[in-house]
Amino acid sequence: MSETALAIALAAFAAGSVSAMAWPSGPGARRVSLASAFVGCVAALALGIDVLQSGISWTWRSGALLQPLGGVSLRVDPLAAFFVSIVGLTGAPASIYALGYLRELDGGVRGRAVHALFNVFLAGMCLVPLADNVATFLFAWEVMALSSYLLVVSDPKQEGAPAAGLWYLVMTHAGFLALLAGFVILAQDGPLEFPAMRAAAGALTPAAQGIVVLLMLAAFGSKAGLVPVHVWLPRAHPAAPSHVSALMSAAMVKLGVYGTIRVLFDLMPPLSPWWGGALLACGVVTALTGVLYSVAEVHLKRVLAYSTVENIGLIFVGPGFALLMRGYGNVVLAAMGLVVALFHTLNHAVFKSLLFLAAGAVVHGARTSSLEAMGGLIKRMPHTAVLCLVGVLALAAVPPLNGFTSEWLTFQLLVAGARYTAPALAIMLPLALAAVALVAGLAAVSAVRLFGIAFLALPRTDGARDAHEAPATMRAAMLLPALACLILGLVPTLALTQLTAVVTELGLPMGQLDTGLALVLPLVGSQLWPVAIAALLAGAGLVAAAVSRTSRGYPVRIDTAWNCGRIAQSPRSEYTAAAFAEPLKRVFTGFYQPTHEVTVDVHPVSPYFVRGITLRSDFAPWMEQTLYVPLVRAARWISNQTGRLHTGSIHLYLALLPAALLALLLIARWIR
Amino acid sequence: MDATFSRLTMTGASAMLLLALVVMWRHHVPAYVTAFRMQSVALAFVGAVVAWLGDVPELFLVAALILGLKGWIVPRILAGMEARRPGERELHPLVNTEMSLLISGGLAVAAYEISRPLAAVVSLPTRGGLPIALALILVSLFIVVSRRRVIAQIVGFLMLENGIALLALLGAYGVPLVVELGVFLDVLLGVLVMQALVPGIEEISAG
Amino acid sequence: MTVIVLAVTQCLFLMIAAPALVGYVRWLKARLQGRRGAGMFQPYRDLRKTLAKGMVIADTASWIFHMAPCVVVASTVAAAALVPVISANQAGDQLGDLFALMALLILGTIFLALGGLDPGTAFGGMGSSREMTVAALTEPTLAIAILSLALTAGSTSLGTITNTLLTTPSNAIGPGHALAFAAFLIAMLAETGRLPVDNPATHLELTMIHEAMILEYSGPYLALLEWAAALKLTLLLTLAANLFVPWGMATSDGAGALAVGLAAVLAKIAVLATLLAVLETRVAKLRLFRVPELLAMSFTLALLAATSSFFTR
Amino acid sequence: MDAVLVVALLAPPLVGAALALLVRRAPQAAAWFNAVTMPVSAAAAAAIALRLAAGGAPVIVGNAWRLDALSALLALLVSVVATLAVWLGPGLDRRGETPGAEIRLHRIYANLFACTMLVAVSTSNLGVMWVAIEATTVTSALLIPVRRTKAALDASWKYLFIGSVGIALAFAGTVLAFVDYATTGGDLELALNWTTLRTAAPSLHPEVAQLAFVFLLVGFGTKAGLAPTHTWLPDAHSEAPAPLSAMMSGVLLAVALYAVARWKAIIDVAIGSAFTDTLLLVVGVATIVVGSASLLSQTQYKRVLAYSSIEHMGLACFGLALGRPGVFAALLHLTGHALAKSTAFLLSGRIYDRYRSGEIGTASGLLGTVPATAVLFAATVFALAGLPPFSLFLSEILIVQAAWRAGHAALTALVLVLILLAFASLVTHLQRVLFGEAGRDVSRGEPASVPLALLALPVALLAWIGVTLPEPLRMLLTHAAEVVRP
Repeated sequence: MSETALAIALAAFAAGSVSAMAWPSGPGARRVSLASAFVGCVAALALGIDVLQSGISWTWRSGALLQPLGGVSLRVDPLAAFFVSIVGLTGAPASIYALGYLRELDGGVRGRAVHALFNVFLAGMCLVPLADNVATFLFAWEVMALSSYLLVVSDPKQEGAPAAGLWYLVMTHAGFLALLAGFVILAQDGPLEFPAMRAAAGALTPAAQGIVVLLMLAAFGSKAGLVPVHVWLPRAHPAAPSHVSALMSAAMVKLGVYGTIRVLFDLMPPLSPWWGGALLACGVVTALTGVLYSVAEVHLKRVLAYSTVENIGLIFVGPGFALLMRGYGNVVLAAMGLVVALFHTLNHAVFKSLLFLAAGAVVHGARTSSLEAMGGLIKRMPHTAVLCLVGVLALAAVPPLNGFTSEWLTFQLLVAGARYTAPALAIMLPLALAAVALVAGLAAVSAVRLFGIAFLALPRTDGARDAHEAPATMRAAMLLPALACLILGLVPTLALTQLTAVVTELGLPMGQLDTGLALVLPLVGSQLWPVAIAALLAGAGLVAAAVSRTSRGYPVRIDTAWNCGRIAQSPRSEYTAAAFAEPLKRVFTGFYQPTHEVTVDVHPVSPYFVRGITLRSDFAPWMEQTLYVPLVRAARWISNQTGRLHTGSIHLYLALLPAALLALLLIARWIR
Repeated sequence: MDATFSRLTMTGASAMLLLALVVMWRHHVPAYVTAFRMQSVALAFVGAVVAWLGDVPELFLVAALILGLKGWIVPRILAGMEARRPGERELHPLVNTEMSLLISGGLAVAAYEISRPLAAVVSLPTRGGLPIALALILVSLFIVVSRRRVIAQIVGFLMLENGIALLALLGAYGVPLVVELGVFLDVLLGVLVMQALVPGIEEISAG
Repeated sequence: MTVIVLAVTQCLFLMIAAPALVGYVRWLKARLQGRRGAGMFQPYRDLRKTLAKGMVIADTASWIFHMAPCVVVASTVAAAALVPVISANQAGDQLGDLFALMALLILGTIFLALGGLDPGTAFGGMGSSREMTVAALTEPTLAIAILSLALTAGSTSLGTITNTLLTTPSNAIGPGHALAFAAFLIAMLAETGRLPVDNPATHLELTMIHEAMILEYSGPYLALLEWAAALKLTLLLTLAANLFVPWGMATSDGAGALAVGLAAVLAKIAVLATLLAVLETRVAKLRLFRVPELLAMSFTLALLAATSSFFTR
Repeated sequence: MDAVLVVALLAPPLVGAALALLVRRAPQAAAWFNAVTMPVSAAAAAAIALRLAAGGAPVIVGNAWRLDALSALLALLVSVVATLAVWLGPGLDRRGETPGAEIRLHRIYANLFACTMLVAVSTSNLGVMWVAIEATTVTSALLIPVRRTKAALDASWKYLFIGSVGIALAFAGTVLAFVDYATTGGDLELALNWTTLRTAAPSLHPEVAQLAFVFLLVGFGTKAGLAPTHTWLPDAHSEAPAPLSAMMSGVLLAVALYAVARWKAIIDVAIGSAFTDTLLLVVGVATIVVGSASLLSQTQYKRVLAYSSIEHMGLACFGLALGRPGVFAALLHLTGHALAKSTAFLLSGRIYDRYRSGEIGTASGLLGTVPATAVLFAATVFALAGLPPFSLFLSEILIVQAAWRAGHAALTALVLVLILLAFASLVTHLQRVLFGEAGRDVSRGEPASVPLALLALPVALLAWIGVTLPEPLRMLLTHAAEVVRP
C-alpha cells in the first residue's frame, strides 16, 4: 500500500512539474500542476500514516540510477514516514493556496517555472527521509536545496531576493559538503549504504566520531537554522513566494531535524552525553536568538522566519536532551526527549505553515510586507484575521492550541530530567528550563505584536486601507492547518502514540502511552487534559459574554476613542511595531546592540524652531559581522592575492615554467 | 673509435652550449639569430657524427633537415622579422649580463646534478654530452625568461628545441624518424605562426 | 463526585471572594496611609454599578475588543479551577498543572494586550507593550520556582505538591523553599501588576501598564476585566499560600477538616494581603526599565532555590 | 573495419579544413558541408566507444593508430564537442553577419584544431601524440586574435609562446623516457609506441623515469592548465571566439591531461604509483587553489569560466592520483566538464553578441533580455558548480570519497573548502549576470531558437549522465580507468 502511495506521489510530482511547463494555457498549467502537487502530497501523507500505523517498513533499490555512487536505495521506516507525512501535511494546503495566490502569474513563464519547481521541491523533500544510502540522500538533499533556491530567487526584482538566494545557496552547499565529508568518514572503507554504515559505525575512533558529529551538526544545523549557521534562514524564507516559505519553514528545515536524528540516533553508535549537552545548549541559544530577533523585526515574513529559528531551537532541545539522558542511562527519558522533539516538529510545521500562508495573504492583500505599513486588516480581511489569530495563539503557546501542548511537554521533559539525573546537570537543566520559559514568554510578545500591529487598530497606509480579502482557495488552504492546530492541541495523544512507535524503532522504547484524551506520561508526575481545559475556557467565556450582554442597562454607543484630548484619531498616534518592541530592546541592549541616529531639522531662523526630528534605529547584525563578514573578507583577500599572480607579464609566466620544473624536481628528490 | 666519437659529439655539444652562453652578453638581435644559426649547424654536425660513427644512416637525413630548416630557413625568417621591425635593435634584458652568466653557470651545475642518473644508465659513447644537453635546455629556458625582446625569446625557444634534439641524439641516437619529422613540422609551423603574431606583439610591448 | 463538588466549590469561593480581597487591600492601604478608605466590600458595589452601565466602544475597535474581556475572564477562571484552596485533594490536577496555569494566565494577558491594541490609541499600545514585556520576563522566574517545587514533590501538579509538603514537612526546611517562595512572591507582584512594578491605583498616563490597556473599556466589559484582575490576584495569593505553606489544608473530605482548611486559607490569604498592603505603602513604583532588575533578582533567587534543592536532596 | 573507423573519425575535420581552404568563394557552403559531415566523426567515435565499452579489443591500425578505452573516451569527447562547436560556429547563420574571410579562417583552423586533438588521442605513438598536442597550439593560436583586438593578440601570443615552451619540456620528458627505453636495448623504431613502452616499462631505470615524468608533467601540465603554468589560460580562453573557447576549455585541457595520464600509466609500471601520485596530488591541489581562489575577483564572465576550468582540471588531476576509483572519478569529471564548459562558452558567445561586452557588470539582467539563454547558462554553471542532476555532482562526490579512502584527510578537507569557495564565487557571478538591470540599449528576446535547442542537448545529456550513468559509458570509463591504473 505504501509503495503504491510513494509511486503515486512521485508520479504526481513529476506530472505536476511537466504539466506546469507544457500545458498549453497558463491558468490550466497552474491548475493541473497544483492539482498534481496536491495529489502527490495526499499520497505522501497516506504513505506516512500507513507506515506509522502498520509499522511495516520496506526497501526499494535501483542500480540503474546514480549507479557510480551505489544506486538509489529507498527505505521507509516509521521515522521516515513521520517526516514524509509532515511534507504531505503541509504541502497539501500549500498547493491549494497557490491556486489562488499565484493567479496573477498566469501570463508568463515565471509562474510556470514556480509551479514546476514547487513540484520538484516537494518530490525532493519526500525523498530525503526515504533515502537509505548516501547517494540517494545527497541527491534528494541537493534537489531540494536547488529547487528551493530557485524558488527563493523566482522574483529577482524583489528587494533583497538575489542576496538572500546567494546566502542560502552558499550556506546550503557548505552544509552539503560537510554532509558529504561526514558520510564519507562515517562509511569508513565500506559501501555508502546506511545499513552497512550502521553496522560499521561502532568501529569509528572517538576522534572520528567527534568529527562526524560536528560535520553532521554543521550540515543539518545549517539546514534547520541552528545558531550560528542560521543566517540564511531569515533572509531566504521571506524572499520566497509565501506558499514556498510555508513549506520551507514547515517541512524543509525539519529535514535538518530528521537528518540529525537519523545520524545521531540511528547510524552512529551511542555517543558521549556531552554531545547531548552541547546540542541542548545550542538549541537553547538558537531559541533565544530566534525569539529575540522575531520580537524586534518589522518585516512580517522575517518575524515568522526568526520565529522558525526559535522553534527549531526548541525542537533541538529534544535530541540534545535525549542524547544526554541516553548517556546517563535513562532510556525512557531519552525516548521522551525525541518524542517531544518530533511532536513539536509536527506542531510547528502546522502552525508555521498556517502563519506563512496568512502572511502571504496579508502581503498579497495589503501590498506591503512591513508591519509598520499595515494595521486594521481585521476589518478588510476578516477570515484571514481569524485564521491568523489561531496561528498566532499556537505560536504563543497558549491553551488549547497545539503550541501549548508541545511547550508543556518540553517543560515536563526538563523538569523530569532535572529530577532523575546526576547533579552534574544541576545548573544546566534549570537554566535550560528558564531559557525555554523566557522563550515562551517572548514568543507571546512576538505573537501579540504580530497580530496586534498588523490586524488591529487603524490602517497605517493606503495599501492597508484598501486591502482585500484573500480568494476562497487561499482561505480554504489556511483553514486546514488551523483545524490541525486545534485538533493537535485538543487531542495530542493522537499523534503522540504514533511518535512513541517511531522512537521505539530507534531503540529507545518509551512504553505504551495512554491513548485517552488526557496526556499522561511516564516519569512525569502531572498530567494535562486539554479538552477539559478547552471546555472550561469555552464555558467560562460564554458565561462572561452572556453576562456582559444581558447585564447592561443602556445601549452600546460607538464613539471615537479617547486620545489624550486629541479630537481626530489618526494612525500616526498608534503604537508601531518598533515601539512595541522598544522595552525589550532596552532590556536586551547587549544582544541587539542597537544603533540610534537622531537628526533634528531646525528652522534657519532659530534652533528653537524644530521642524522635524528623525530617529533611525536599527540593530547591528553582529553575528554576521563577527562570523561571516571576516570569512567573506578572507575569501576576497585570497582572491586578490592569487589575482596578483596574473600580472600579465609573459616573463613572469615563463619564469614559472623552470620554477615549476625545479620545484617538482626537488619534490621528486625528496620523495625518493 | 668510441673515444673519437665521444670527443666529436662532446665538441659539438659544447659548442652549442657555448653559443647559448654567448648570446647572454650580446645586445643585438642579429647576433642572437646568428648564434642560433651556428648552433643549428653544430647540431647538424653532431647529428652527422652520430649518423656516421653510430651507424644510424637515417640520421644523415635528419642532420640535413636540421641544417636546412634550422640552419637556413628559420634564421632567415627571424632575420626577416627583425629587418621589418622599425626602431632600435638594442636589447635590454630583464637580467643584466653578469647576473645572466652567473645564473647560467648555476643552471649548468644543476643540469649536471639532474642528469646524473641519466649518465649512469646510458652506456653509449655519446653519454658524456648528456649533461651539456640538459644544461642547454635549462640555459635556453633562462634566455626565454630573461630576454625582453620577443625575437630573442623566440631564439631562446628554438635553442631549447635544439637542446632537446641534442639530448635525443646523444642519449639514443635520435628519436624515431616519424616523430622527428613531426617535430620539424611543428617547429616550422610554430615559427610561421609566431612570425604572424610578432608585429602586433612588438607593437603592444612597445606601446 | 465529592471531589468534583469540592473543586467547583473551591473555584466558586475564589471567584466570589476575589473582590473582597481587593477591597481589603485597598482599605488597609488607606488606613496605613492615614485615610478612612472605602469598606472591604466596596468592589462588589463597584462591580454591580459598572455591570449595569452602558458601554462606549471606540469606532476603531473590532470584534477582538469584545472578545478580549470574555477570554480574560475565561482564562482566569480556568486557572482558578486548578488552584487547591481548602483541600489538598485537588480535582484540578486532572486538568493540568502549574505550567498549564502559567499558560492560562498568559492567554489572558495576550487577549488583554490585544484588547488594548485594538482601538488604536497610543495608551493602549503602550500598556500592551509593557504588559507583555513584564509578563515575558516573569516567565523564567515562575518556571524555575515551579521547578524547585517539583524537584522535592516529584511533580508539577498543584495537589501533589501540597500533599507532598503536608506529608513530609521537612522538605520545607532549608534555604531552597524560602528562596523559591520569595522568588514566587516577586514574580507574583509583577504578574498581578502590583507595586513596585505597576501601580493599580494610578491613572497617571505615562506610568500605567494594566490601566492603560483597559482605558477604552467601560460598562460590563470593564466590570469583567476588573473582576478578572481581582480573581488573578486572589488565585496567585492562594497559590503562594498553599504551595509554600500548605499547613492547615484539608487532607480528607470530612466537614471538620474542610472547615479547618477554610479557616486556614482565609488566615493565610489575609496575612499575605496585609503584607501586600504594607509593601505597597512602603515602596514606590520602579521606573519601567528598572523592572527587569527586580525580575532578574527574583530569577536569581529562584535559580538558587532550584540548585540548592539539588544539593539538599 | 578498424581502418574505416579511424578514417571516419579523423577525415571529417580534415576534409572540412581542406574544403574551407580550397573553396575560397563560398565559405558558407564549406561551413554547411562541415556541419553536415562532422557528426560522422562523432558517430565513429561513438562506435569505437561502444565497442570498447562492451569489452571489445582496441581499435588498431598498423603501428600508427590505436584506440583503447581511454582514447575512445577522449575521442568521443573531442568529436562531440567539436561537432557542437562546428554547428554553432560562424557561417551557418542566415543573416550572414560574419565576413566571409573570417568564416573561412575559422573553419580552417577550428577543423585543424579538432583534427590534431583527435590525432593526439588516437595515435599509438607517444611521440606523435606530443607532436599532435604541440600542433594544437599552432592551430588554435591564430584563431584567437581573429578580431584583431590588442587583448586578443596578447592572449594569443602568451598562449602560443608559453604553450610552445611548456610543451617543449614535455618533449624533453618524452626524449628522456625514450633514452631510458633505449638503454634497455629494445626495438628503437617502435620505442615510443604505447604498448611497447608499457611492456618494457618494468625494466626502465627508476630515476630516469622520475626525471622524465617531471618534465612531462610540467610540459603537458602547461597545456592542461595546471598550476603554476596555467597563467596563459584565462587570457586565451576568454579572448578566443566562443566556439574555439568551447573546444579549448572543454576538450583541449582534457587531451593534455590525457597525455599526462598516459605517461603516468607507463611510469607507474616502472616505479610504482606512489611517485606520480604524489606529484599529481601536489600539482592538482595547487591548481584547485589557484583556480578557485582566483574566481571571486574576476570581472568578466568568460574569465570566470576560464578559472573554473583551471579548478576543474585541478580536481581531475587530483583524482588521477587517487587510485582506480579516483581515476574513474577524474575521467567522469572530465566528461562532465567537457560538456558543461563547452556549452557554457558557446552560450557566453550568445551573451557577448547581445551585450557587446565581456564585463559581468555590463552583461547583467540576462533573465530579462535573453531568458532561454539565461536559463541554459544557469544550468551549465550549476553543473560546473557540482549541483545535481548534472554529472559533475557525481564525480565530485567520487573524487572526495576516493581522496578520503586514499588516506589524504587534510587534503580532502582543503579540497572541500576550495570547492565551496569556487561554488560561492561561481554563484555570486552567475547571480549578477542573471539578475540585475540590463542597459537600456540592450534589446530583448532570443535571437534564433535553433542553436539554442542544440545547446539544450548537452545540458540534457549532462543531466542524463548525472542521473543514470548509461551502462556503456560506465563500462567505458571503467575500462579507461583500468588503462591508467591496471
